[in-house]
Amino acid sequence: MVESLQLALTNLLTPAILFFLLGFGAGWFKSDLTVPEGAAKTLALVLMLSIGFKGGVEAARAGLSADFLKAAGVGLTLSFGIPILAFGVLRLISRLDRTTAAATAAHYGSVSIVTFVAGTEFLRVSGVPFGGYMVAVVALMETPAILSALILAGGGAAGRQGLRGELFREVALNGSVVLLIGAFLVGLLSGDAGMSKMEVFVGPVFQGVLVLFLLDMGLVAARRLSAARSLTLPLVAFAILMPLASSVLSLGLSLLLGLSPGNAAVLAILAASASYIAVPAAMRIALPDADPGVYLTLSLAVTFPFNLVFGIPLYTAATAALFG
Amino acid sequence: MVESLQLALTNLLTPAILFFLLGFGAGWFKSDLTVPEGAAKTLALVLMLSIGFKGGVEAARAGLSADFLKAAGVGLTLSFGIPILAFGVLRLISRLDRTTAAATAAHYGSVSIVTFVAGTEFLRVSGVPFGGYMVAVVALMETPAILSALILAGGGAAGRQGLRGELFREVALNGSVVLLIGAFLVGLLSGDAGMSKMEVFVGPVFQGVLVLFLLDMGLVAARRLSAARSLTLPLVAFAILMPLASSVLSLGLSLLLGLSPGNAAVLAILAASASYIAVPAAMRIALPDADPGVYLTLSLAVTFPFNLVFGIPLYTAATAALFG
Amino acid sequence: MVESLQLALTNLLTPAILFFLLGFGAGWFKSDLTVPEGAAKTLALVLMLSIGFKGGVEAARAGLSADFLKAAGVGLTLSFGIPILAFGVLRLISRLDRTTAAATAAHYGSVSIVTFVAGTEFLRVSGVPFGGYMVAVVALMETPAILSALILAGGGAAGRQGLRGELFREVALNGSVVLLIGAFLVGLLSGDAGMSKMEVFVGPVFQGVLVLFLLDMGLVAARRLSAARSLTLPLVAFAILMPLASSVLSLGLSLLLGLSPGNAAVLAILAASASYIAVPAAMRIALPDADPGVYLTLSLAVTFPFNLVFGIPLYTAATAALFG
Amino acid sequence: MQLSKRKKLEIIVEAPVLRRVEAFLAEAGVRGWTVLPSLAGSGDSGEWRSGDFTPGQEKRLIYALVTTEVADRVLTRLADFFADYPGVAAVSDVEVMRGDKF
Amino acid sequence: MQLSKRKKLEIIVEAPVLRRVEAFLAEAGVRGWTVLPSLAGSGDSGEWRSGDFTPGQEKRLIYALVTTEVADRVLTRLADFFADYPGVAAVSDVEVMRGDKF
Amino acid sequence: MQLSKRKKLEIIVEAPVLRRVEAFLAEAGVRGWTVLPSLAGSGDSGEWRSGDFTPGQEKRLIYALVTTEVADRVLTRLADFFADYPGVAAVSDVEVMRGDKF
Ligand SMILES: Nc1ncnc2c1ncn2[C@@H]1O[C@H](COP(=O)(O)O)[C@@H](O)[C@H]1O
Ligand SMILES: Nc1ncnc2c1ncn2[C@@H]1O[C@H](COP(=O)(O)O)[C@@H](O)[C@H]1O
Ligand SMILES: Nc1ncnc2c1ncn2[C@@H]1O[C@H](COP(=O)(O)O)[C@@H](O)[C@H]1O
Ligand code: NA
Ligand code: NA
Ligand code: NA
Repeated sequence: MVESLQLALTNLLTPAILFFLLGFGAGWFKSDLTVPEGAAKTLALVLMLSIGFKGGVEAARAGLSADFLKAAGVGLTLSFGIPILAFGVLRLISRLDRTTAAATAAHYGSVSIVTFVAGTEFLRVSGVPFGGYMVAVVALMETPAILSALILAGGGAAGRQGLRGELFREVALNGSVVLLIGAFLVGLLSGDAGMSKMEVFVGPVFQGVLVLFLLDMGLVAARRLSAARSLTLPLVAFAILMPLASSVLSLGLSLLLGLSPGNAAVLAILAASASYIAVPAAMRIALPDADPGVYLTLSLAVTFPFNLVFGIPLYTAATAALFG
Repeated sequence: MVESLQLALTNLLTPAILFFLLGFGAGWFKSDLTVPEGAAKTLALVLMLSIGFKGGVEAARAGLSADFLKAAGVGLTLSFGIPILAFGVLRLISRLDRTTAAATAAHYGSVSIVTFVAGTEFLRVSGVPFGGYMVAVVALMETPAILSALILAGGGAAGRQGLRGELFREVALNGSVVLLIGAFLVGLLSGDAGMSKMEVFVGPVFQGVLVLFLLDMGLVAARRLSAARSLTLPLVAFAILMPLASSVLSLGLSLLLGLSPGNAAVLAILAASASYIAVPAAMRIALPDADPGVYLTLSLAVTFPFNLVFGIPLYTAATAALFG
Repeated sequence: MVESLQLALTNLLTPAILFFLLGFGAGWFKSDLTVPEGAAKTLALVLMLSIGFKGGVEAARAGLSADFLKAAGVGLTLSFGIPILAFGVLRLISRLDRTTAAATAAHYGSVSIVTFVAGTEFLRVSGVPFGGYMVAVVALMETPAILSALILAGGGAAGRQGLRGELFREVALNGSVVLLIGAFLVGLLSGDAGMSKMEVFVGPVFQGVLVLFLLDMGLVAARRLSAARSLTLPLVAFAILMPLASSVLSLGLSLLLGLSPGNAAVLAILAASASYIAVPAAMRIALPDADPGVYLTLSLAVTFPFNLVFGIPLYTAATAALFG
Repeated sequence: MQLSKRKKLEIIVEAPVLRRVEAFLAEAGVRGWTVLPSLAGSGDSGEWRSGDFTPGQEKRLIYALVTTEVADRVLTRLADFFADYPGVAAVSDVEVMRGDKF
Repeated sequence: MQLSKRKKLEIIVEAPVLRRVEAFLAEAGVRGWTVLPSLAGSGDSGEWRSGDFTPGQEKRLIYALVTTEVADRVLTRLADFFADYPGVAAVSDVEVMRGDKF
Repeated sequence: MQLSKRKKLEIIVEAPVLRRVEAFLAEAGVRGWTVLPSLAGSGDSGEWRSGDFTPGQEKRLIYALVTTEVADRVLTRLADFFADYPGVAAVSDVEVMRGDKF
């Protein structure tokens, strides 16, 4: 317990988290500090390329264990299932229309890559080992939630408007999924020889890129939050309690299937995280009537900071308690 | 003396300075070489994040000395005071209108972050120690000059137009000040543990970023200079003699207060430097009638190259002579 | 032979090549993965700055050998001569109009910097030494081909339209030539002292930048290829056989003049490579009637991938066979 | 110098549907157009600002010079489109050189 | 297909004052607008070019479709504004679909 | 509030020739203009899309408010230009404030 608290404090004093808080503060007080849009996109590319590649090299070293299939199964189940739960809760506690509730639910079924990065950094510092192949599980969890949401919303505009192709491409060929899986395969194929060329880039340079990206995320989250008009108390409560529920659900499934503690912790973090890149873009095509003021604000400006600062140490401690 | 000359030559043959000269040459001969705007802004962010963070970590190691308060006092005095001197000189020797003279004066009271970076690199190579907290002094010196200039100009358009809020935000929440101070605090809080994660990024990667940024500064300075229409001899003389005067002023104050030689050298370099990012942006809101063709050309295309190539070794040698 | 095959396979399993193939696949299947334009341009700047600088430092270490003059002579001859051969072949085998044929020919006389980078990486892995000054030969070979093409096209619109100045600037002060030569001189002047500051940036960071750039090249090449309307079988055959012919020509000249095997291999790779940055920009001014759908598709989407994946190991093996 | 009367279409839509609208233009017989980026905007569906992380909400302005008949065909097609998607369209009179290009 | 006559406003101002001008629009009752970036320009206050390091001088083009009355209100407000700040404004006739949107 | 009738020129050309066309404007007496970026386009010389690596094919839209005589001079000069280079130009009626600026 004391140890958990100490680790949580260590998490808080990491440059990455501190720069996120700096960005948040600067955004909240309307500083004109901004990261150019092209730069933010490029930083995201570097993050995905690096974590995919590192995961692939590690998977090449360790080989695929049976745990991979189990983790993939749990991940897919959660990505499909969480939106149904989230949709039910949202309809019950808020006055969101059906479409916006479905779109929001999709975000919580999918995952946040930066939360994954921060979470795995924290697990490493805490000395909790997990499989490099978990990167592939991240990619698997990105899109099923979108299908659940479409069913919940009773179909979308994309069909009527002949935009099915765009939607399919957005979902199946989504840039972040392709890059994550692709970089994973590159790492798998080029192995330690490849790593010898890339290790400075995906290691210490990556730390700097992460810090810059989190600074930007802080700015953006704060701006979104302070511009939010449609934020009600029930919605904010949802954005904090839903991740907790999802992580509990995930830990239960992991216990049931006998996953390793490290992989279970990663899955709990992924389950709790909400998408803010892949899913919103898909929603603009699939459900253009849904209100981005709701779903982006909740996932990006409430759930993401919560997970980053409090959630990650919490899910890790819970896993230790349950699996230890 | 011989040693100073040798150090000055070493300064000239640094990749950073050579790439600046390369950019300057390419810009002067109208090569189409350009650094994309978003990239230039991102490089500036990386520079400020890195120097702020490094300064904070060093300050955490060494603790705050009494010299910090003295240096801050000298810095604030100079930032408020230099514009008054500069304004007087400009009105005397040139035919600049009141508003343009005041805006130009503001630039010379404020500071240039890249000059600071190049200066401290030079001091390190020369073996002159100074306090990591000087980064905080840089941030303190950025904005007081703007207030002096507003008073000298007799108020600006911002008040009439209901733009006071924008101006305040531009000044007090200016992105570069916020990032510099924020990164300093991050470094202070995360200390050596944080440094262990960031050292490659803020060290060797920083060198590359600095080189790219100086290449761009060279391009931009040369383009500005060759497009300058409003450049008269008295103005050019001002842009070279004003930094000399400011550094002498700064050294005098430092001697008076008994600052350490290293900190006095840093202050002399800061006093001599002129702003070309924070202040011009504020002037577009506060004094839109002032002519950017004057103030940007002088600070960016005359004073900055002068300081980079000749000024820094000069101020360092002068400090050594006075304090040695 | 076995060794060559093994090296070719090593080439294929390099992260750089694998990321190129990943980009190509993502582009072919119309994934929305993209590298922001500003980022792509910045990556290109970093590549040129790094290889220029490294070449300069190596040249400072080794001194200029007589081989440099010979290599420069071969390079210039090829850049002037290859367009004439290419133009003849194109007019013979395709129905391209005179202007488009001339513009396409110019691309094959000039060189591709990324092919040079990948080629020299391959030579390093294969243990084949070559002169650092070959970077200067790259710069020499960039532009003569444009002059040949203008003569072949019987002059262009630039003269009629008073755009000769723009054309001259595009050719003589072309950003990539200036940066390459400039960075080479910086490396030459700052030598090992400069290298000690830059080595992480131009070394391991460079590897990451190269990987990102090749990912983007893959995306772009595939998009171009799948959008190509004007691609006929003879043109595709040209884009594959022309590099082979050029490399044979280059190897012949190198043998004749008694170049070192390493320099001969570099020249063969350069001869085979086709421009897709400097020359197309010049052609939009000089020969605006020429069809970019032809020249860019051939050089970028056919010749570049061919050289990257198959050509480089092939030319290296051929050099070894001839010079060994 | 000879000028011909044509129509100018300006259509603002969200980036993810840009290709779809470009397809409408091509089907309606538009022979040329240019797409401009945008940085911010406001409308019935709320405010947005590039850099505020509003993926999918960035707008594009499509600028096309066309004949009156083509303009009518495009607008008819767009009426359906705008029933579901945010955006606006406007048409105005212009004069162009080389009228046969349009 | 039914078109309504409206006015198009095109206002060019510097980036730092953009939010202020957007506030004018909102006050004057403009219900929607779009902001476009720009790369270079020239005017009474000199030439500028993005990338030439002219912080605060980049221009924004605000594009707004409005009714005649709203256009008048905006222009009246801008007359004051342009007394102090660089920039230009133009108004022209357009036809739009869904006239009730504006 | 007093408005004056002027002409609006919109000229689309490729980036490498932008400075040349800006020189035409200055020669023809245009006192101010603004250059906008573009992202994609289509025309007789084919389709292009920024990010698709089409160096030299990116287009710029030059926006200039001018008097009728100046518009005529610019268009006359451009007629020659467009014989060799891709691009389009259109002119339309606008009303501006501070008519003496143009
Ligand atoms: N009256 C208008 N004038 C210019 N642009 C508009 C106007 N109305 C809407 N827009 C643009 O179209 C987008 C979607 O509009 P809307 O359908 O009203 O939500 C807005 O975000 C603006 O960028
Ligand atoms: N006649 C014009 N047509 C188009 N844009 C203009 C015109 N005049 C000025 N501008 C733009 O408005 C900015 C400020 O103009 P000015 O207030 O005349 O200095 C210029 O830099 C241009 O971007
Ligand atoms: N009718 C048009 N409306 C708007 N832009 C056009 C039009 N025709 C051509 N363009 C633009 O001008 C460029 C060159 O056109 P073109 O000369 O027809 O090849 C195209 O790529 C478009 O960006
Ligand atoms: Na989730
Ligand atoms: Na100063
Ligand atoms: Na070649």
